Amino acid sequence: MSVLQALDIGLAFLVFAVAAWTIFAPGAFAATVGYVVYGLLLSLVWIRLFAVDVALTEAAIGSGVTGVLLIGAAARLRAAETAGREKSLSGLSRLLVAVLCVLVALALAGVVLLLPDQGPSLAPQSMQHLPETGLGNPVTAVLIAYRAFDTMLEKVVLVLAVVGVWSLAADRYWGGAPGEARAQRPEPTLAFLAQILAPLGILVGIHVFWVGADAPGGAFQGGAILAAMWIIVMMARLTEAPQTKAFWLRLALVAGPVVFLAAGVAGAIFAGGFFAYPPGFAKPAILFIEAFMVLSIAVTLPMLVAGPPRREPRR
Amino acid sequence: MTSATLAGLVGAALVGLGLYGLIANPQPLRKILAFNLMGSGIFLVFGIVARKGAAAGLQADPVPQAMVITGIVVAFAASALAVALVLRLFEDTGQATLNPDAWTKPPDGGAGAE
Amino acid sequence: MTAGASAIAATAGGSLLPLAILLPALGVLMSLLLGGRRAEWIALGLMPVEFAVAVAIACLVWRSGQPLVYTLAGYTPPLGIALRADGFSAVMLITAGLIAPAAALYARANFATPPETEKRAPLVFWTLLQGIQAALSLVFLGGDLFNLYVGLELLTFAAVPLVSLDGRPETVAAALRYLLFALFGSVFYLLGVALLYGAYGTLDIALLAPLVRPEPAVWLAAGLMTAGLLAKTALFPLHLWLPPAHANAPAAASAVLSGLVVKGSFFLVVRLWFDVLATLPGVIPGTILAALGSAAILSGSVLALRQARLKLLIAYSTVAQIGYLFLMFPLATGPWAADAFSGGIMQALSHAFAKAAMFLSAGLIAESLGHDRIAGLSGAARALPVTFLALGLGGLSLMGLPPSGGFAAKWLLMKASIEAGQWVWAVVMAAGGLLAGGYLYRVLAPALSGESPQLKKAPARSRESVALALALVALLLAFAPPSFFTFLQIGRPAAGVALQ
Amino acid sequence: MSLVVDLFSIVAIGAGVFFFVAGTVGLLRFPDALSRLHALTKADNLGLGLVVLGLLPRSESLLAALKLVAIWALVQLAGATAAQLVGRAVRRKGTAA
Repeated sequence: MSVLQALDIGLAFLVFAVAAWTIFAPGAFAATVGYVVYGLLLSLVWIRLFAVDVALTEAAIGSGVTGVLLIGAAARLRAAETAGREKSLSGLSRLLVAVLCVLVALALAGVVLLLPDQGPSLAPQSMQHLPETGLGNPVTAVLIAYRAFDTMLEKVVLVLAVVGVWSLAADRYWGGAPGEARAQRPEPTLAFLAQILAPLGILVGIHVFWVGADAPGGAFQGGAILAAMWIIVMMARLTEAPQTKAFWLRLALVAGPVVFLAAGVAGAIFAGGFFAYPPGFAKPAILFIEAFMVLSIAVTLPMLVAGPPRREPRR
Repeated sequence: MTSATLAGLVGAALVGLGLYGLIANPQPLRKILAFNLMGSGIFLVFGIVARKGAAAGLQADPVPQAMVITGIVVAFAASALAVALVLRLFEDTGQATLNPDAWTKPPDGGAGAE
Repeated sequence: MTAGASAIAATAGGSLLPLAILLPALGVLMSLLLGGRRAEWIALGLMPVEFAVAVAIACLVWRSGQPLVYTLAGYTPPLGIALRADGFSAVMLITAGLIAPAAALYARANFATPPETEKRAPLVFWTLLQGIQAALSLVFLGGDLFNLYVGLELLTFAAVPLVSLDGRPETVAAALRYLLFALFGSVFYLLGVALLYGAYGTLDIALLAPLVRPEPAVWLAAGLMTAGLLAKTALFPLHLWLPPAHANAPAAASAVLSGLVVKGSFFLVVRLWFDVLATLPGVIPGTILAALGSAAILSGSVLALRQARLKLLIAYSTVAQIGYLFLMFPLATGPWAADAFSGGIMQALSHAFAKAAMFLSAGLIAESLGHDRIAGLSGAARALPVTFLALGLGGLSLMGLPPSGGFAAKWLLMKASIEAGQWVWAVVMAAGGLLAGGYLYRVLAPALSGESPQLKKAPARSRESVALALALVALLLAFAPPSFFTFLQIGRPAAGVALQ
Repeated sequence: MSLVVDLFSIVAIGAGVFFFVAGTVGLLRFPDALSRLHALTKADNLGLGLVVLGLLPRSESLLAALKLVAIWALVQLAGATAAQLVGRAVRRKGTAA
């Protein structure tokens, strides 16, 4: 057994152990913290699978932003854990559920072991058409060219999620701002961190987006890093969340999907098909669309974390 | 055993664990955690499918990778909506429970909104 | 199988297919951006255009006798994504294109925005209604299993917040439970997608169909995807989320949720077993589905009989009527297959219109009386004759009495099951019809007798006619000509043949 | 020359790992939050610092080396902030559990 294999097995056990902790930990808060650790370990697994783009996304969104969201919720729900007695399942049904879950996992493991070592693949086709897109990173090409339709609609999913979260506001708060007001005296430590980190993070985010055309990275990952910076600045209460009725906010939320959709329709007019790029202009067109997607992701994720409006709108 | 197969087995185990948490854990927040865990197990299955599709000079098939990226973003959006619902429930009732008694109270109409 | 080159090459007029999805998607984005009353105007303005697109798609399918195909971004599958419209898709598109505007016209009274402001419920309603339209178009037209996953997620995100629109805690809890079931369904579906890609390296339905072999990965994928879709369709025993969710939503939203949204995931179950997995031996899985369907028919009807509130009764009747949809699966092999298929689709259509009509009527009843307690409905039909007519005509279709679409559906299914020698489904259907008669009698009998009650406010004629029109469509389906059933078979040469 | 570099890397990374292990043991075994915090910051500071130091001569380019140093600096910043916040929370609660 090589050292790398030993490390792989160690990592596998660690991931499994932390995952089991998030399911079985006695307190919800502890379980949530476990989940964040789990997400970071998982990005290491993704690196071992040679999927660096996914590793970046998992670290930034799967663990990072989701972690902030869930820890925030767990902290606010701490009171509920002691207040409400939950009806839990009886011992027998727990056992039945456990048996079912073990069966599903075993069946899945069996199928995974049966998969051939060299499976079917679209890698050759992805590489064959890569020059048409002018990109160097095939994952970005799949997201923004070959399967552009998926990606555009997934942006619409994010917009619907924002509408859904906002819909949970009380009527009188509609149009107001979510989250807490800007503090007179922000928490000094967090403010210090935010002031140093945010400029750096913005640079890193734009960098990750920019290199995504040719190297691991891209609009999702870059946008998520920018989003994280805004979240930190809001957490430090250096600034407050914008009013949800603000036109600039709405514009930033929908800019990505609208530009993507418009480019898709333009493709039907100028390039012979919906979401097709004119030959020779593919790369500038893709970067143009991606720039707006970065903006929308950077605004959407913090808005989803911030939750529904909680203050009355100002005139 | 290759690291890809190992990751696949971890994925299978995560799906099992997540499914258990989703069904057996009564607290909504824990169900959301379990859903995320199960989701990431499924993404790992995509991951080994991608890794086993290494070809044309690529270490992994880019198509499943792109699907995972899409999936991670959708899973986050789903968590955000679920968390917003749980918090709203908690603010209104002081509890965050899916106990059916909470909504089968005698009706007051159901005349629609407004 | 006609898969291969012809199934993935774009056809003339195919560019209508992305339009059917992109128009409502653009409506969602613009409604949020411009806000206020403009959301309503955008929704109402786009609906006729979207309906025209649906009709145009149906005409093209009809004229060519072949499915309409479009490949997006100029990349053919497996690398690119294809959209496909067969007879079934076209019919479902038109159904959605009729019911969504009906719900919208009805909802204008509930979700009006005063000038110069923006209100929460109207903006959310008009935006998400268009979200549901976009999602359903994608579900009906998608030719790629992962693209369909995105469609399912769109549908979930558009549907769940409608349930909790009025913000009472029980509606929030119902929405949360709905979301958790839907997410469970999504991840199971997605896991199946991963396994199919791992086995065959493509997710395009037309390319996948001839490759599929009965092997472990495929069986597991089929089981997981079906279970996930059943959770979203609310087939027994995964139906627990549906009654509180559909009963607590505003009436216009309930009509869309019960009439259309559950049909989206049902549509994908049909796609899965009739198109993707057509080469698998489908008798045992089909029998399991039909057995669950039977359990749904009986348990849903019995529970509907015991409800105290009209909207809950109608919601439980949805649980029962969903059961009928699954009786077509064990009958998919043999000379009766075409009848079974037609019957199943007819049930989906007639239930969509009938249930939408009933929820809209129930909403009018609740607004007029100030409550929807069944015990307090005595004499109400005298005060609200048109509303109760719509409710009753919708109920006719649920019971399966002639002349109604529900009768046509149940008659075709019954004929197929008797020809196939599978009597048990016919018995279940007969029992379900009787039970449906029972729960409708509970509502209609007291409403038709006794003193006419004082109305809090009289319902608007226009809103009553919307409900009545939907109920009439459910009736008119009974007179569907044979060519309609031929149309449903377009794009489906495999059904009945490949299953041998 | 390469032997010296290898030796340097091994010693530095080994020392780094030692501090990580010590920090982790402290985290698990120390009785109260503040002393656990104390143990943990040693792992952050010295452990990661020594690992980075050991990796520096092995980096392929100056840019890669700078990235390594930047990672260390960022972890310093994040770790210090987190320790501050945890410490303050402990003091506010009054209990050092």
